[in-house]
Amino acid sequence: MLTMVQSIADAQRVALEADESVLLLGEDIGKNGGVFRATEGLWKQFGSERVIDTPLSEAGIVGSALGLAMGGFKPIVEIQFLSFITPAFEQIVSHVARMRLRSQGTFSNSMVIRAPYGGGIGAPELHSDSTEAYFVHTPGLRVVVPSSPFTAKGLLLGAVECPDPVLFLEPLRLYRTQKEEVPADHYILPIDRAKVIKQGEDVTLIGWGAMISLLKEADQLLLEQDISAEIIDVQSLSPIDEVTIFESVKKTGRAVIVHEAPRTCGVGAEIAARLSEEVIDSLEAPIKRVAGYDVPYPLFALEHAYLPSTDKIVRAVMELVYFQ
Amino acid sequence: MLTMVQSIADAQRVALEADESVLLLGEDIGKNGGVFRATEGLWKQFGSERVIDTPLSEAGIVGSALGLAMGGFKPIVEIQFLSFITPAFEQIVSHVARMRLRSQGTFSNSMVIRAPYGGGIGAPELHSDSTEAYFVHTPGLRVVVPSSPFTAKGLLLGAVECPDPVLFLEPLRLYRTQKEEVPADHYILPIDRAKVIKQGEDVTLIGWGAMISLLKEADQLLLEQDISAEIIDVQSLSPIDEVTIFESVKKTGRAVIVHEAPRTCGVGAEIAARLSEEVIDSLEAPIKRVAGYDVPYPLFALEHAYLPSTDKIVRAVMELVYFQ
Amino acid sequence: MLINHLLPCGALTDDGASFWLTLREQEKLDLLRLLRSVRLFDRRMVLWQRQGKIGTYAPIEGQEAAQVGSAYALDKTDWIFPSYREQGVAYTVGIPMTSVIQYWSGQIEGCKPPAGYRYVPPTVPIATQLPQAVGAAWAMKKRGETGIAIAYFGDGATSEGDFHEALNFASVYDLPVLFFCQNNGYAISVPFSEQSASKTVAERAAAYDMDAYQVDGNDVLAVYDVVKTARGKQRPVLIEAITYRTGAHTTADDASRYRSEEEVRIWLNRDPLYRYEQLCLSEGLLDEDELIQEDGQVTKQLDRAIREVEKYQPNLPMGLFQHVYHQIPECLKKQQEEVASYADNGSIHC
Amino acid sequence: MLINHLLPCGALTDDGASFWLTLREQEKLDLLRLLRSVRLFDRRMVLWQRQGKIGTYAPIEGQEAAQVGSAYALDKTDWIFPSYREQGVAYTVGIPMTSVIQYWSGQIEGCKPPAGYRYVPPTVPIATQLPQAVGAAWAMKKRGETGIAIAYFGDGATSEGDFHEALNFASVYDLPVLFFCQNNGYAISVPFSEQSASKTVAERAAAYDMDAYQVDGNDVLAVYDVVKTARGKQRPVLIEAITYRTGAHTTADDASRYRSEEEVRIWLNRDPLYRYEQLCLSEGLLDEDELIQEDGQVTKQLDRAIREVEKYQPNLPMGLFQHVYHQIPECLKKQQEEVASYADNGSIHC
Ligand SMILES: Cc1ncc(C[n+]2csc(CCOP(=O)(O)OP(=O)(O)O)c2C)c(N)n1
Ligand SMILES: Cc1ncc(C[n+]2csc(CCOP(=O)(O)OP(=O)(O)O)c2C)c(N)n1
Ligand SMILES: [Mg+2]
Ligand SMILES: [Mg+2]
Repeated sequence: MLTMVQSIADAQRVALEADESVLLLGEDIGKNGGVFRATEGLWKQFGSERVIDTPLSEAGIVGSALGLAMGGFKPIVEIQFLSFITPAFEQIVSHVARMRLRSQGTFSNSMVIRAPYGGGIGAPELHSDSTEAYFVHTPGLRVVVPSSPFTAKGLLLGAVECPDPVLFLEPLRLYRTQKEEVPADHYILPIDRAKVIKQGEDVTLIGWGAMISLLKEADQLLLEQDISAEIIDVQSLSPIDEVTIFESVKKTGRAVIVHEAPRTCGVGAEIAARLSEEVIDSLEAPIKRVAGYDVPYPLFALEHAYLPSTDKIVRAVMELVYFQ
Repeated sequence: MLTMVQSIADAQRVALEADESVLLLGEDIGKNGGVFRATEGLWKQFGSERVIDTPLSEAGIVGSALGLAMGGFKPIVEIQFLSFITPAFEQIVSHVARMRLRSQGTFSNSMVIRAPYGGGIGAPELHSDSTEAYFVHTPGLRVVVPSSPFTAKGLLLGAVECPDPVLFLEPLRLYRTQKEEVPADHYILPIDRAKVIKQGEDVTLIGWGAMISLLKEADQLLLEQDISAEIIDVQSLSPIDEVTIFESVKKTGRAVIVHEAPRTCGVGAEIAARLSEEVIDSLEAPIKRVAGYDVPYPLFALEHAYLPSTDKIVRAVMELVYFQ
Repeated sequence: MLINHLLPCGALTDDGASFWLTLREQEKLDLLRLLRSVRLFDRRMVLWQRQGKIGTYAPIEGQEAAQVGSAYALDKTDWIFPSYREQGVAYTVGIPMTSVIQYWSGQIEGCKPPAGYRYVPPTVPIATQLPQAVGAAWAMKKRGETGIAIAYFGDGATSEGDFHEALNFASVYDLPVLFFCQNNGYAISVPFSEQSASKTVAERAAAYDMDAYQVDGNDVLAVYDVVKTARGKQRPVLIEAITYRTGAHTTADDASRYRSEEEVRIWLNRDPLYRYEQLCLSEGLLDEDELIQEDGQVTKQLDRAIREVEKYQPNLPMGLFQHVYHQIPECLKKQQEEVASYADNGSIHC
Repeated sequence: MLINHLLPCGALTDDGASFWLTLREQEKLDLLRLLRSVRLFDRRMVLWQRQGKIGTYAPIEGQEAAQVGSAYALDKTDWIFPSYREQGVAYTVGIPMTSVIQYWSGQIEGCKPPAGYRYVPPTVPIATQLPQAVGAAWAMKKRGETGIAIAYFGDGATSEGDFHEALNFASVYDLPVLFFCQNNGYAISVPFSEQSASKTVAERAAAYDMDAYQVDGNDVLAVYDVVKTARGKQRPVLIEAITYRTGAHTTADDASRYRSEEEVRIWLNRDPLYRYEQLCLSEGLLDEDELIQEDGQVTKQLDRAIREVEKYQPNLPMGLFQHVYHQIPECLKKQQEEVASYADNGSIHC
């Protein structure tokens, strides 16, 4: 039984064992085992040539990771919190995402950039932001988000195996909340597939990461009202598995998309837009988003008011079910 | 009669004359008058204390502009091309967008960041990208795009007057293509309003910046088919004037949104999402986006295939009009 | 060359002795009281964090002299750009303790500086405050004000691009900005020797044709002296204060994972408070009883402050929406109403 | 201390004379032919741009020695990270002219290096190639390869954060990377004196405990010598080559707006090609007729190359979608089909 953060450490251990070209780079990931212990024990086991404590320099880390990838290594980079990826933004959007294309397939840009993200744990300022949409809007990258210890390991190993650069976002809130059976050896989950985690008839609830547990709770409340919800864990935010979402919404006729990031231009907007283009004639009600408000993520005393909640989800579903 | 780039220079001249606290900062904006001449003549007129050639250092420019704003100045920053804003991304999203909030109204973050953007002029790599969605997804910023010499001056002066930070995006393709009567003195256009630039009945065409001329051309082609299009120039991408868009689509029942940025998580997604939430019962057809593909902006030999075109717009409209 | 006025045992160096002569008694006593109060405050914060009264906290124990000594040299009109670890600076310049506690309790109201202050909210993303301080200094210079901007940052911050861009700007435009680095030897777990191949932070100033000082950061007199001198130059100066945090990086950190007890012991023997107390006691400025009495008063103030903060009522919906823009935009009003409706029906509470 | 082997008049310095003795005749001739061909090529590019055959172009006239001299010292297994202004480097290491012309014609195919080359596509965002070169050098070091990565950049690039982060990384991990700065005095219109308060780029190396050389960038022998030496160190080295572009920043730039004719004239008198030709002619390596004959051959090749490029047929829809991901994802296939449909009906053409 592992927590998510343990399963992530385990995935990296397995990757380091399986493939000599795998390297870990990041701030405090070595001796300290990562500020969340996501690399616990790896520095000891693999040494400082493969598990590398870097200077405090995100552009340096990601830029040199790209050079290492071009030189045949497979870097797994840890960004300490997603907000601190911004100093590396130029390296990521102008280079990491494009090196394969620019070199017409000659140079590898294969790497995994891991970052804990999301709110709800009373963390300091700029430690809770969800900025996945910046990267989903950046062609050439993949963006993947696990929602459980088991999927975390399989998806992370899938990301390591993938020849494309993958931004792997780890919901902070799930790091230690749940323990699960996680196979000790190497296994891979596809990083381009959404998953229907519960079948239902009346409405499709769409989310990822930490929102999945919220959706499950909301589903319990909805059941009490005789509303049958289907739940989709999007998992692969980019490229997105739209077909799974379309199929579900065609069946239920209603969709509520839930995410922590600010509503405007979030990934929810994209899903709603695709639904409104592709399955509009199946819709029996508007498409609803339950998302962060269009304000910077608040200091934690107010985060409960900012974040999606079961209340908000249930209210949104009710509005759709009783829509006419 | 001024071109857009002349009207932008003129707006900055007027702003420098009207308000002593206005300062210009950027690379090559002084002696050279800007690589596009958007600051032509201003260094001569106002001197190097107010029209400041900076080192090649976007984080330095934007970070110190924020300090200047906090200290009571009103910086207008030129980023040479929108793609080169990424080194300043952290300063913009973590600080410029938040300083008012973080200091609870104590320190000003009022500044204008100007950047030429967009494709279609055969420019080198990374000189044609449209990344407005990154900033629309960043609460605390305003994002404004003019579509003509006249609106450019009025909106830019509106942005200068605004106490909030404004990203002012200047469509490169329009810099010199059109001349227009532009009043010599100070005038302001509201930076939070979309504009219906042509009334119509059958479909609403929604765009901004360089897309507006394309929409007008497409409208001519549609007229030949007896299709009456309403055209909306969004202008203010963030915060967006949704009401004007809703009103129009309620009337026409059909919407096509056109932008150069990659489709996924572009601003078009947000507009479609809002329509699908708020006016779905008025819709007679799916919401269509004609946008850049989900690939990095190509080197210019292929940009004609990447960009929205009248062909693509007309095809999208036809699909909506004949949708059943 | 490390500037040192006061040795770990509490004896003055020659330079220290001359500097001591220039100080008024009030200054001497202020420094002592500030050092003691800051330590009390910091320890209380750690305690409150353990008790669940505040959130994750970044302790400063060991760095008090660097913070008090530098901040004591500042003027009220100076711009101060702290990182997240500058509670000693805040205390010294007169930021209310309630504000500092509020900040660490996740209450944005704690970020608001008192009227007239140019004390910027703590900066979390490393090194980003440096270019901003450059801009604030530029604004002062342009207005002909005599004052400076000071940016506080750590040794780890020197590896970020913003450090370089800020120092370059400051030197190109010759701006009155002090770059005050508390080199406490670690960026969380990474020692400075793995952060940088240059042995000191101070030597980096040469790359910008900038003046620099390296000072014993546990020596409040030397720090005060150096910052006062640097401040007077009205030019860019890089200051490296060699110090050590004897506690963890934050209350979420376990420092024993990356450094030895022995190393910590060495630094405990260089304690900034002890040495200055020894000096003051031996100079007969105060006796132990007086010190203990004053501690009692400060402790009372601290307890009042935390009770104040604990009364916090979340300001909803306005706390989320106010000050994001200068006026709340139309689109955001709908969201504001939504929050209001949840606050009203009681489903959002604190 | 500026390293100089060959004076503007074509006379060797003492150091130059010793270095000259170490060169094989083939090397001497190669350098001459490369310098001449690169100049011809560059001038042709400017002409073709004026004729509308290629897009905006960044000329290198004046910087040929810095590019040819440095690139000639490289091995085929070295990683090369050029900026957008390295046509002389490309030519010297053997990148086909067609590729270079294609790049400047907006054809992505021009970015593909020939098999076995580690010549990275030109980097447009300033200084971003530096951390990447660090990574590539790191990969070599980890594999025990003897080779280096070289990053080419300009004086303006030294103000970007990436410059600092890259140099810091390289020195912390002691990696075999050469940071080769062509200081041509300007970043577009901004002179180096306004870019930086430090007088030279080379002196910045000290901040990273790194070796540095400052070399006359118009002196092909000195540049060749320095890069060869630096390459042998298998450690990070910063090289500043002092040079000048006698043309505009790009074909879209008007350099007369920001610099004087007099200044240009001074640098025309320091022409890198002239001085090396003088040397070779005086050493009797070649006569004028031979040179002219060879020019004719190169010109023919160039004309063949441009004709080749002009035959370009856009590769649609694949040119847009291929290589964005290792396989085209499902969602993108719809978009690909859309492009195909337009290409088929002829509404997308070239
Ligand atoms: C850009 C950025 N990257 C990473 C972090 C996470 N982080 C917080 S403190 C810290 C170490 C800072 O070290 P130093 O600059 O020496 O300051 P100290 O904490 O020692 O005072 C790190 C890596 C951050 N806040 N910002
Ligand atoms: C990050 C970034 N900012 C701005 C630009 C626009 N730009 C292109 S070249 C240039 C000047 C570069 O100067 P330098 O580094 O000296 O190189 P040179 O052109 O002189 O070879 C600028 C500002 C850019 N390409 N990238
Ligand atoms: Mg430190
Ligand atoms: Mg230059």
